[in-house]
Amino acid sequence: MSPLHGNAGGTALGRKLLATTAVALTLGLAGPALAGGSLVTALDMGPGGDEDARPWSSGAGHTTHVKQFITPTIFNEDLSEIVPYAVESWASNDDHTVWTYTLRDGLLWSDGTPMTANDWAFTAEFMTAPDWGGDRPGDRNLSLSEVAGFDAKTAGEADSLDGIEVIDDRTIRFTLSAPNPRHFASLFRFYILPEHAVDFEPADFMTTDWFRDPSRFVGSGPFVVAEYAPDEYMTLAANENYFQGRPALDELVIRYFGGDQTAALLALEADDIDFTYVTETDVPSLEDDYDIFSNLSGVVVMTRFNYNLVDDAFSDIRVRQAILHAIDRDAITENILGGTYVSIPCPIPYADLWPEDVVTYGYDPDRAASLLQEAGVDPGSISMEWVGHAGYDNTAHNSALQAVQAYLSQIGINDFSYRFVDIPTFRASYSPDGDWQNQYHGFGVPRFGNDVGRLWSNGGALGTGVTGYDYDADGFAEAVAAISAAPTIDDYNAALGDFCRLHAEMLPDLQMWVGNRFGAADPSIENFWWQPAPAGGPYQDNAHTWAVQ
Amino acid sequence: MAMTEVTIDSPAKVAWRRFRQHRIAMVALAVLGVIVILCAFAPFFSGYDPLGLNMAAIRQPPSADHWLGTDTLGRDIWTRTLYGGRVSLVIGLAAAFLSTIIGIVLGVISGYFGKWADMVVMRITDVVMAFPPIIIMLTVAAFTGPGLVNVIFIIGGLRWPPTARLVRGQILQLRDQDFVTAARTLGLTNAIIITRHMLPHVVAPLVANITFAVSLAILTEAGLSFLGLGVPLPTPTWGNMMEAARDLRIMREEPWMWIPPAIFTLTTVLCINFVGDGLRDAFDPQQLIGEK
Amino acid sequence: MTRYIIRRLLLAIPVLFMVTVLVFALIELAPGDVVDFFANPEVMAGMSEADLEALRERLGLNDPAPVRYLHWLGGVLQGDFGYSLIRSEPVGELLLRRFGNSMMIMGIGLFVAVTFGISLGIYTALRQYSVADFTISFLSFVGISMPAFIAGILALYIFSVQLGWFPAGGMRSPGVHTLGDLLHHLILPALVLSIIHMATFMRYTRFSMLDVLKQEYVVTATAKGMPRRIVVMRHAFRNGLIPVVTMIGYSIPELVVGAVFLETIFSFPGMGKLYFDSVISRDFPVIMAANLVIAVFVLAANLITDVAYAAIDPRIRLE
Amino acid sequence: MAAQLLLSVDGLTTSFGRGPDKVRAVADMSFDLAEGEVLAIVGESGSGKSVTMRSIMGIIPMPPGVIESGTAFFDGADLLAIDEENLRRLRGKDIAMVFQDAMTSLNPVLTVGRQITEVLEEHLGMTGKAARDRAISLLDEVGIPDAAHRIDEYPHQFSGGMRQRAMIALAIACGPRLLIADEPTTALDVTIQAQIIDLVVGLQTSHDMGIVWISHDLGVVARIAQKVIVMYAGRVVERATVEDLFDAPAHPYTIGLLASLPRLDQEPGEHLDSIPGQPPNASSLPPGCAFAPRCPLATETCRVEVPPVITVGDGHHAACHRLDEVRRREGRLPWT
Repeated sequence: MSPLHGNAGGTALGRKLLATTAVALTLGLAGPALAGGSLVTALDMGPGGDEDARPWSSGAGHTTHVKQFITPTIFNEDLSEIVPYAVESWASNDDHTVWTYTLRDGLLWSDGTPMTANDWAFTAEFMTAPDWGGDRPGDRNLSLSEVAGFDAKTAGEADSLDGIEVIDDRTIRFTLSAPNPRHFASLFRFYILPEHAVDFEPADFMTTDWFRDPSRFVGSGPFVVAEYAPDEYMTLAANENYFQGRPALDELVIRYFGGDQTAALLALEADDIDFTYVTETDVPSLEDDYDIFSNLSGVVVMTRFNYNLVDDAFSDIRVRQAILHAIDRDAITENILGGTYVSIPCPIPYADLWPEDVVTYGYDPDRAASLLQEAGVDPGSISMEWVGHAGYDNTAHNSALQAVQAYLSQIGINDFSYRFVDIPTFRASYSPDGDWQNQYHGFGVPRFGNDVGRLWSNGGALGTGVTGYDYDADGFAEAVAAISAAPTIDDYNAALGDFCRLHAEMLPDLQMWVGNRFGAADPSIENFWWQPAPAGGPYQDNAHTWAVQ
Repeated sequence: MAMTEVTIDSPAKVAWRRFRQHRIAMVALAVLGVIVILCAFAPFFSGYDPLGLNMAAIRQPPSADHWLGTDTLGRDIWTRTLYGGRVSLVIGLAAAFLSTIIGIVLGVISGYFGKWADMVVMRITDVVMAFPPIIIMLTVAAFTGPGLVNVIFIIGGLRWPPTARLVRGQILQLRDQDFVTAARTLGLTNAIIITRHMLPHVVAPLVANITFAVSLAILTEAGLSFLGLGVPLPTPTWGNMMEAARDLRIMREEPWMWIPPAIFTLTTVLCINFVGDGLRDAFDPQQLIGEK
Repeated sequence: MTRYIIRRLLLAIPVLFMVTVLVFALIELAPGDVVDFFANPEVMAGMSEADLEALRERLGLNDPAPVRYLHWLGGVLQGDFGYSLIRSEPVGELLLRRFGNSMMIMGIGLFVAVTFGISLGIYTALRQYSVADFTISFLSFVGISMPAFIAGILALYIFSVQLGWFPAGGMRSPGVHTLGDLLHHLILPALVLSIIHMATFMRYTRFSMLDVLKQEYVVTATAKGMPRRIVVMRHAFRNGLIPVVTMIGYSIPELVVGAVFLETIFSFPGMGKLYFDSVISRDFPVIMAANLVIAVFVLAANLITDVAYAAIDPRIRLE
Repeated sequence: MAAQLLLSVDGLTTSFGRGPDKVRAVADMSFDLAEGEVLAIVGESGSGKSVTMRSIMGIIPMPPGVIESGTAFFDGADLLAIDEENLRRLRGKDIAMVFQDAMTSLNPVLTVGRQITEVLEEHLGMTGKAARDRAISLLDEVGIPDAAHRIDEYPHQFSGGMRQRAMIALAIACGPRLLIADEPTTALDVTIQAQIIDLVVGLQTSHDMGIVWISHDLGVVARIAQKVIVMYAGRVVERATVEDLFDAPAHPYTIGLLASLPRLDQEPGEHLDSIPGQPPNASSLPPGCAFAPRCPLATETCRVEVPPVITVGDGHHAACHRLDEVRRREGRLPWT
């Protein structure tokens, strides 16, 4: 685990803070790990969490899912790479279209039944049933859309997936519809379900209470469901048959707070719970009493203003450059965002990937004014109306936006307003016919994973396929294609660098800053590990080693 | 044998004379006056720009040059509280006034005229009461967008049921009493009967109602910003300044950011209440007759 | 009287029907739909517009509004409220549980608010403009001058974090199912709730008592040598009940509407939070069902209040 | 044959408010009442007659009301001094009061029966059926038809006369020894007024009650009272037996009152004298005799000195400097 490798650069304070967390961790109190005991946490609190989810559906809440089910591969501890988990090894043919995976030996389900490749195949068939009831197919698409026959199966034209073949109890072969040099990197959310215990139909996926009913639930992760009190908590009991050994804890309780971070923080300080996600502004006052966890490698939250490029006011690049020059992003990240954010030149949040010659736009109001003059645009005529969703309606982002407002009014752009709305309104504020308002939002981009395309799409972040860009400059589509097809990690990083340079020059949207997300844990917990993984992970948090004194 | 000169004072004059004897109400009126003046003429009482960014003075506790300290953007809290008062007082009083007027009109219609009028008005009240405000505010917000006038109409337009039911309850009680029948026999028009004879009796609960309507309006405005409807930042209001306390760090380590607007809101509501107390006594019909 | 009640009950049916139509219209008018909620930028990975369209189709959201409404209505008439689209739980069960929680906390809160509010209202009315009157009024107003959310945070910070007397939010300690533990969780939120509502009842009672204490029949009661307690309660207070009953009637629906901000900060799974979450996620089966129940409570509360008027004051005739 | 003394009031002074706007409603009021005797207190409204008896009953609102001085002995106890609890036990039991307008003096939301039975329960410890039957018989006694049903009706369902009768039934419920009637018939028309007066007279003899009848109607006083007190601006101006008062009124104000009474033996259209001016404003009483501004015989001393109480005959007193002048003019005064 290389603590500082690939960490976001930027301001000294940002770096210092990240360094301290690393140090606090490596020390780790030496006391013997006592077996037994119960740990109460708010594991699924925060933007990456989803308190009511079940695997394969909500696109979040993976910290809890991975406690119940194991996946073929998984992010490592600091999310710098995807490593084997349920599988022992894998091999692919030379054009990366056929992948063969071998499960570890002796894997058991929580009820003692052996886990075999058949369970894996069963899960694949189950999730691609045409009438599969899941509400958010994100994870399913991530895990299975590349498999040959996926479209036919999901459309109901075929009754089984061509691309899946069980060789023997521990071996399974995937045939892809297109080459993917890192297919193993698409399986980190493939929660394998027990074929012998799943007693509900794919259509009832969202309505069954199988995932919460201790009498029917069978899992493979370190814990199993022991009690579920909707909207209150879920109690997980140790799984004797977990392949990495019985967890030290007897019980892991995940308490729900309806998504309110202040409520969870109060519970932490009242010692009712031992861990929760905390907002960046709370970190300074928590540092001395709690262990602060934050992302060490793939820094998480990238925040940006999306332009509506159809609106001709922004079509001239000089206007966009002027706006960026007018805002002192370093002052904002340093003072207002409490030093846990750093400003970024392009939508790649990893400083080590920024090329030396990337164009940066430092704070230079005079330059901004002259650019506007050059473009013949009267600053007073520019109207910027930003819409953000309520996830960012907190002190930090509100203050940062008001600071941007103040800076822009200094160069004459006074017509600037912003408001936070609920997610459907936020999404409805984007309409394909182009009259949408500009958006202020952030999202986590995992360093790896096939949705790198999202890096440059906007339009309410509709993901691949739909871009708000009517920006016809060439070079973007090719740059993204190069990223996903990069065979080795160095090619991958280089491709990201090129994309970053191109983006900084074209400025299709206004990159603001990237910040970290934080968790605070009671020092009494041993071997505890938490990462604000982009969209919740999952990652190796070695939950079986967690222990309370 | 001089005849003692006896002049009959108009009710308003009598009321004002009796109101003046009401120490607490006079003090409350004075304090309210001070608050209104402070907010209305804020520029005279503070040199700072309520919206200006001041990187050098971020999150400063109260000091000589910033009496009440500064907020997360280095803006002076004393200034923002005054400017915020402008918005909050306008919203509070206007929304309260609007909801009270609607409430009185509908309450009187259903209480006095009864039968069909009562049935229709009360069923409308039922329907409005059956909607938690959030769903109406959300939909209206989508069409009207944020802004002071919209906020006033939304808060005012949703808070009238209690007033209506209150006025109706009182009117029902008064409608069949002798003095009302007597007034009818004198051929007085319904309008006069209602305004001159019945409404004074309703002043007491109405005053309580207005006091709440004002404080509720001031606080609801803050809640609306959560739906993207409230007065948009950076314009300060007492409501959105108090909301800063949602951030635990501000709540416990930087209280000077949210306590001043809370104190102003509390004082305003208290003053309105005691002025209302004084008004109620001053205009109390019983009191006038009682002076045998 | 019974004829009046029956007529009111019959009238309730069209009103309830209208409420459901209006709620449905409001949800339709609100921008975006439940599928948009799923497309939350935070968790957008791997979903395409085609997936969203497929989901919209499966949930029947592409059918014209009247068809969807009648489909929902048909279900309700057979007692099937459908499934919450967000929480993958039958709406009936979900509402039953959340209503129960709200009834518990709001019930205790309102009960304390009513009893203390009324008794303090009478107490301050009997001592108008005394020091007691001023201090009690001042304290009661502190309650309504602060957003509920901030009051909740302060209460939690002082009594749970600093003093540790109460658990920090939640309804139960995980795994513990005793009444004592439940009550231990209820006290603080219910107390904050009652403080916020107490001012209302106190002011209305005080105002109407001040009105009534001047009446001749109160003098008569004293002249009859009745003890002060009976003079105040049976003669004065009973005549001042109308505004007080109106306010109590108005707060009955709050039993089921819940208090969204308090429930949020106390992470108490009540109706307020559920309704709020359902509205911002356009989870229309839950919104429709919740509004129906709230409407029933409102109609019942208003009917009870009107009947109470006639019971309290014989001069009021229900026609 | 001095009858047993029931009530003896001496030097009663009651005022309202404090400081500059203090109002002296009753000043230095003294009188006695024997058992079985009817004393009438007469005066224009605002003369303090009602405040006098309410002070004795202890039912004036304090503050703003204040009993500055005086004693009121009843059964050997000074009503103005005993503690509230003992005074309360007397009220409604030994001393009862009837008010002017039963419409506002009866509790609108309680049945008439309940308002009677609560007194019986409180003072006589009667409960349930016994109290109800007693209440029905009381309503019968005061002449309310079909009492068994009317007992469960509310005051607004009674006519003016019936309400007044109910009020009286309420007062005599516990057989009081002193009944204070505060203008009980003023709100009624003449025919009902006569019935109520006969009722009260009948009850007085059957229950052997002492009655203090407050009124501004000299006609009523003539029919019912044995002794009369005339009050003006909070003070007693004349005290006499009813015969002496009507035959030989001593005080100019009494003469003025009598002169303004229409008499049966007068020709229609004959001019009636009336007292010029208005009753004084209690908060700004002139020094000396309060009646001076309106008194045709007023002199400088009247305007400066408060007239002493002078005995004019047996049990006949008047407070006036000009009594000789009145006698000289044989009661005919130049009112115009």
